[in-house]
Amino acid sequence: MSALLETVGLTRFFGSVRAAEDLNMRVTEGETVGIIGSNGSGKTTFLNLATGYLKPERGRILLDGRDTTALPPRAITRLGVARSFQIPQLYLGMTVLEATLLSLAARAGRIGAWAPLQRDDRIGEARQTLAQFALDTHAQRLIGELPEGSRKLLDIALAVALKPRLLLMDEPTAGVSTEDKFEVMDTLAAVLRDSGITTLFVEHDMDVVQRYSQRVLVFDQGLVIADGEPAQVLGDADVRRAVLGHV
Amino acid sequence: MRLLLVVGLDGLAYASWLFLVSAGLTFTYGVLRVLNLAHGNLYALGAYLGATFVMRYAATGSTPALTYALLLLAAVIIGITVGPLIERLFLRRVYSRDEEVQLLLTFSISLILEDVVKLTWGVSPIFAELPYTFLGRVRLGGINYAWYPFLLTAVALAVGGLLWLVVTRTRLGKVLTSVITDREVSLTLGINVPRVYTLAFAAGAVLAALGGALTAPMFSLVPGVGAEVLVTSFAVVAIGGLGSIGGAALGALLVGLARSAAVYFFPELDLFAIYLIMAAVLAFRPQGFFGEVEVRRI
Amino acid sequence: MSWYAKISALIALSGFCVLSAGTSAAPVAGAPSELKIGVVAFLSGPASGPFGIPSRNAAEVWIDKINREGGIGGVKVVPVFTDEAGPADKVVTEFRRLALDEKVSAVMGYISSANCLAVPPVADELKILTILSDCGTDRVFEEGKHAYVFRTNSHTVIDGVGAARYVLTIKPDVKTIAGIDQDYAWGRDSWEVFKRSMQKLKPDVEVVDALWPKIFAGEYSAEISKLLVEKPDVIFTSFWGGDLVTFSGQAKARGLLEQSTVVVNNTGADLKDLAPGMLIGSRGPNGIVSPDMAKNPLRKEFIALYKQKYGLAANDYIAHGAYHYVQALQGLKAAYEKAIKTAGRWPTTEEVAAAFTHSEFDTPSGRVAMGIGGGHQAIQPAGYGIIKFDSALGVNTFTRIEMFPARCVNPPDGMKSLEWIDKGFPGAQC
Amino acid sequence: MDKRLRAIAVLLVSALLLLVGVPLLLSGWLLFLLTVASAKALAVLGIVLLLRGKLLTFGHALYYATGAYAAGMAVRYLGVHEALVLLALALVAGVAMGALLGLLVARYRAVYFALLNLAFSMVLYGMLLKLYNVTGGTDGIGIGEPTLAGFRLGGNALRIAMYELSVILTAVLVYFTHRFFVSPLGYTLRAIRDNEVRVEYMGVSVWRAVYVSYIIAGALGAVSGCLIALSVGHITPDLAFWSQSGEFVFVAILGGTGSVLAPVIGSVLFEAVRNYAFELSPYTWQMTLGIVLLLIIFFLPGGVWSLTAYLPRRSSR
Repeated sequence: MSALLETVGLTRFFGSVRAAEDLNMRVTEGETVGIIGSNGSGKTTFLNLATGYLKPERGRILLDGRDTTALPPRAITRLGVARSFQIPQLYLGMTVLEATLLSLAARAGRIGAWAPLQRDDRIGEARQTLAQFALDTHAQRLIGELPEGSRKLLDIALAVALKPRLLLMDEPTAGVSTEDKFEVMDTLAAVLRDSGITTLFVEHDMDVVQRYSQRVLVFDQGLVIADGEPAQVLGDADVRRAVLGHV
Repeated sequence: MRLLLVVGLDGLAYASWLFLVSAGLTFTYGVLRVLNLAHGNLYALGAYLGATFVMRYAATGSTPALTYALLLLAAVIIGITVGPLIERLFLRRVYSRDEEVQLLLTFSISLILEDVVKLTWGVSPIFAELPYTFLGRVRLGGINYAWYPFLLTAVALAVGGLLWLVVTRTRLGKVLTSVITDREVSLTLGINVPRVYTLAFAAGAVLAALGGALTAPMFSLVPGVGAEVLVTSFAVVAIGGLGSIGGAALGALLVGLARSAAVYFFPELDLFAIYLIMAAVLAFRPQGFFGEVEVRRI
Repeated sequence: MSWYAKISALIALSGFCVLSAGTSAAPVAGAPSELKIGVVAFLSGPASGPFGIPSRNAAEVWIDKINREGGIGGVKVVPVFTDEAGPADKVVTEFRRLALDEKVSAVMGYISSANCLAVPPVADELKILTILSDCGTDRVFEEGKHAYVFRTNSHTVIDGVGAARYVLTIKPDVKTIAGIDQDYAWGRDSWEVFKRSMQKLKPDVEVVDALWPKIFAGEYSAEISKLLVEKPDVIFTSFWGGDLVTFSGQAKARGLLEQSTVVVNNTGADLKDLAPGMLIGSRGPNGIVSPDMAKNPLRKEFIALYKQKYGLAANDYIAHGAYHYVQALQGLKAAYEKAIKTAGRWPTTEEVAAAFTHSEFDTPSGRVAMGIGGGHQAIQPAGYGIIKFDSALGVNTFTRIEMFPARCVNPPDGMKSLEWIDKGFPGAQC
Repeated sequence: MDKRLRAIAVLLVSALLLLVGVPLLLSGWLLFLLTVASAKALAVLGIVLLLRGKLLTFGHALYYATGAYAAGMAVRYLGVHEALVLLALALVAGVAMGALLGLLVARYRAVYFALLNLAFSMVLYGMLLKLYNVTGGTDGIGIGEPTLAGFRLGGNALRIAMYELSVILTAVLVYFTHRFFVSPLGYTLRAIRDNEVRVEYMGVSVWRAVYVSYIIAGALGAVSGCLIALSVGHITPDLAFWSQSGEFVFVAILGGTGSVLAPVIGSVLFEAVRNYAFELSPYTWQMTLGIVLLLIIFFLPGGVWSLTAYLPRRSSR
């Protein structure tokens, strides 16, 4: 099966800090891949490289075999790669609905200056999307007034609204309380399964990765030190040491 | 050859002036990240007060040598009174608000100061040339130069050097740098950030007023000098990169030389020299020569 | 000078009380209770110091005098002072306010050439008698006809032609000339007239340079260096206000005045701030006190009144703008009185305009004739002199004063100024 | 349904009032005041539009003057006197200028954006002074009495016509701007205000959004300038001077950025106050502006418009 996302010899340093070195990995259509690693192991940097926010010093990024290394985030997004953020990147001055509508308009490539954003059909779809994330009750609220957990979900919802082929999530459960964690992930998993979106998510929480990913990549100081079945990978002592810093 | 010398000298003289009037603007921005649109008015205040001192003093007929001290005094007085007043009373309240609000605030202050000057000193030109004429002239490249502009060159070098020393060599400098690089962290380190801000703004004000005071003996003062100076010094600072003293120096030098060259070779371009350079620089290097671009952490 | 500001602001408010004093003769039939006129001058901005404020004050003392002597045709004159500062749209709005809201019978003033070009069309539209009082541009009547508009001071051509003729009397052997003028209309016009006049009057004169610093630039060291290098015999400038003061200061300090003769075509700055040795004209026979002027009773009276209200330096010098505004008032008064005589009752605006056309009247600057522009444009002699420090008075004054008769420095009626110059001043009577 | 009917009724009545009532009731100069105010409101609208994206410009007079001089040049060199043609030319000039400068300016934000525009407007100001033989320098250009849709009107008739023209044009462009605000691009501009990174991650070009918005704002400024040129009848470089830009910013903040109608209200308020207050004491005019601006910043951030929140309003907005 051909790779949806593939990186070849991806390398990026911040001064002396190694964020990625000779990083080779591939994600195939329909997979749900988790990336785990301690802080500073290069997880987020990898997402930034993959989406064109940062440029690698060496190596290439291939999307469906097409080289996207030189492209800016918006071009890569248009090619069907959406992304959510560790710290939600939202429009605090807008209502939840407006933000979602904007994502939909963007997906359709309809950023015009005349036809109104709030079209009935679009509103319908927006409400559906929000409903999937149990955010529909918040539709008319200002994003600035949302609780942290809902912001996190909305951040992902806005990405999903783009109907991407590949969704990259940066610590979807960061900032979510341990008890809600699995609830949130269940909601997500459901949505992603229904919409059949290939998913790559970064996590530092082993249980989450164990439970929601079919495959796990372990990052350590910019290197992939393990790649495989969650159960077997996460069982490995070296991995636990790398991720947790102890056995 | 001789022509080049003359062009160079005029350029240098003008550059020194440019640096003096723009150093304050870039310094304040460097620390507070607020562009002070009232900069030009602080300049005007310094100029008018300096001129008043000089003229009062000249009337007594005692040695002109002291007038230079008076100019400095005027600058300091304006800087340490008006500066902190603006920062404590107004700016302080809007640090948390959007950048455009901060701009609007300094804009409204500049409007007010504009009339304060007009009401205090009237509208007729004021000219305190004593410190200028007292230094007499020197013959360079076959023509007469007044010494005064080269005094400005010396002052400019002194000011630049002083700022550099303070920032790089002193404890205060370390404090400043830490406040600039990360406000929150500095707070946790127990640095009294609000005080640093007031100090920095006052320092910027003193520099602005000094630029004005030292200008008073060269140009006559008329209402509205402030606005002119603001635009000019912004151009200089933008070329060098907002917040960078070295940048201001480089910008001043470029503009100064360009303008004097224009006067000699394309008199019709005199007016635009400064803007042409700014447009050219920014087109290729948006953040100016020494300006740094901020990347959002995500 | 802040008391200038305070006083005039105060007077702007309490104008009525100041003026109500006055014994009025019996008004003619159909006369209004008062004659309201708008008086427009720069009360703020760079032009207010050298021009606006003195003009405004002069108008005020003179209206005061007119009212003391029974007003115009027995009717008290009530001025409405307004600020000329601001872009053209504000000035025009202001004119409309005076005409339509304040319902003034006439408007006088305007120092900026731009405003003197912007206002006339509106004046004609609203049929308001308008007297341009100080601006210089010769375009007003050479490029258009304006039934309701008059200018009681001569246009800037006399300043340029006068400068050229004066330079040749002082320095007949001049070989090279250069110009340094503010980069805007007044500067360009002034230089053009002077340059062409010189080239006509002394064809072998060579123009070595024309410098165009930005208006209000203040910084002229580069320009002065260049002039020092080029060493022209004569340097012409039309600087005024702060720029003139700065230039004269820097030029003096760097010995430019020792090397070249500098001639200024206007006295738009306080005389005490200007360097002795400069040739200077005062836009007509105004600030400069020439012998025949000293005899003029109106001038004596004006200086006395002005001195009494606002004080003066020992040389009794008053800025030219002030004289121009008094001229406007004298012209208006004369026109009204003439019209009243012919009509035998209070005249209509049209009748006043008719009386104004080609009229002549006495002013502190001598007799003024509405000689050209179809009788709408005044002609005056050009007065030039050299600034000299008078140790007796302890202030600057003038020496070697020359008056060039009106017919010598003005084109004949109907001929465009530059055309007249290029043709070699046909009909000039010097 | 009847709500729509009511809306239409309100619209008609207010239109009638503005276009017929006002000219009949108001004195000539108040009418002129309103003409100027509604014309300038368009330039202010441009500033408000940009502020949606947190883009503050201190050089919008650049476009104001561009429009005015486009008309002026056409009158002077092409002998065009038809108001509608002149307006069209001004619009084109404004768009062209915006499209050109936007290439550089649209990359900048905050301070740089504000002062780059200021610098450019000062360059235009300088050029208008310098190119004396082309632009008439500070003497400016006389526009003369324009024809309107081919009709040659004079005196009072022309004044009223000019009033109607600028009121109608302002109304139309205010409506267009409203459409812009509720369009995806309008929302994108608001999004840019909050988070440019996310906008890019929606697959939308931030630069393009800013660029287009900048051009629209420029066009508004140019039309405004042309209307002023037509109704005042004379244009000078002062139209491009920084204080003019400052005035626009002031009016924008005075009126508030909350609604497309705010600039109109702000503009009328400003012209009215200026023409009386200014005469009272020209010396403290700028100080008055400054103090008012301070008060607004600290006590009425939403501008005068935000006071409408206190008005009794019907459930429908």
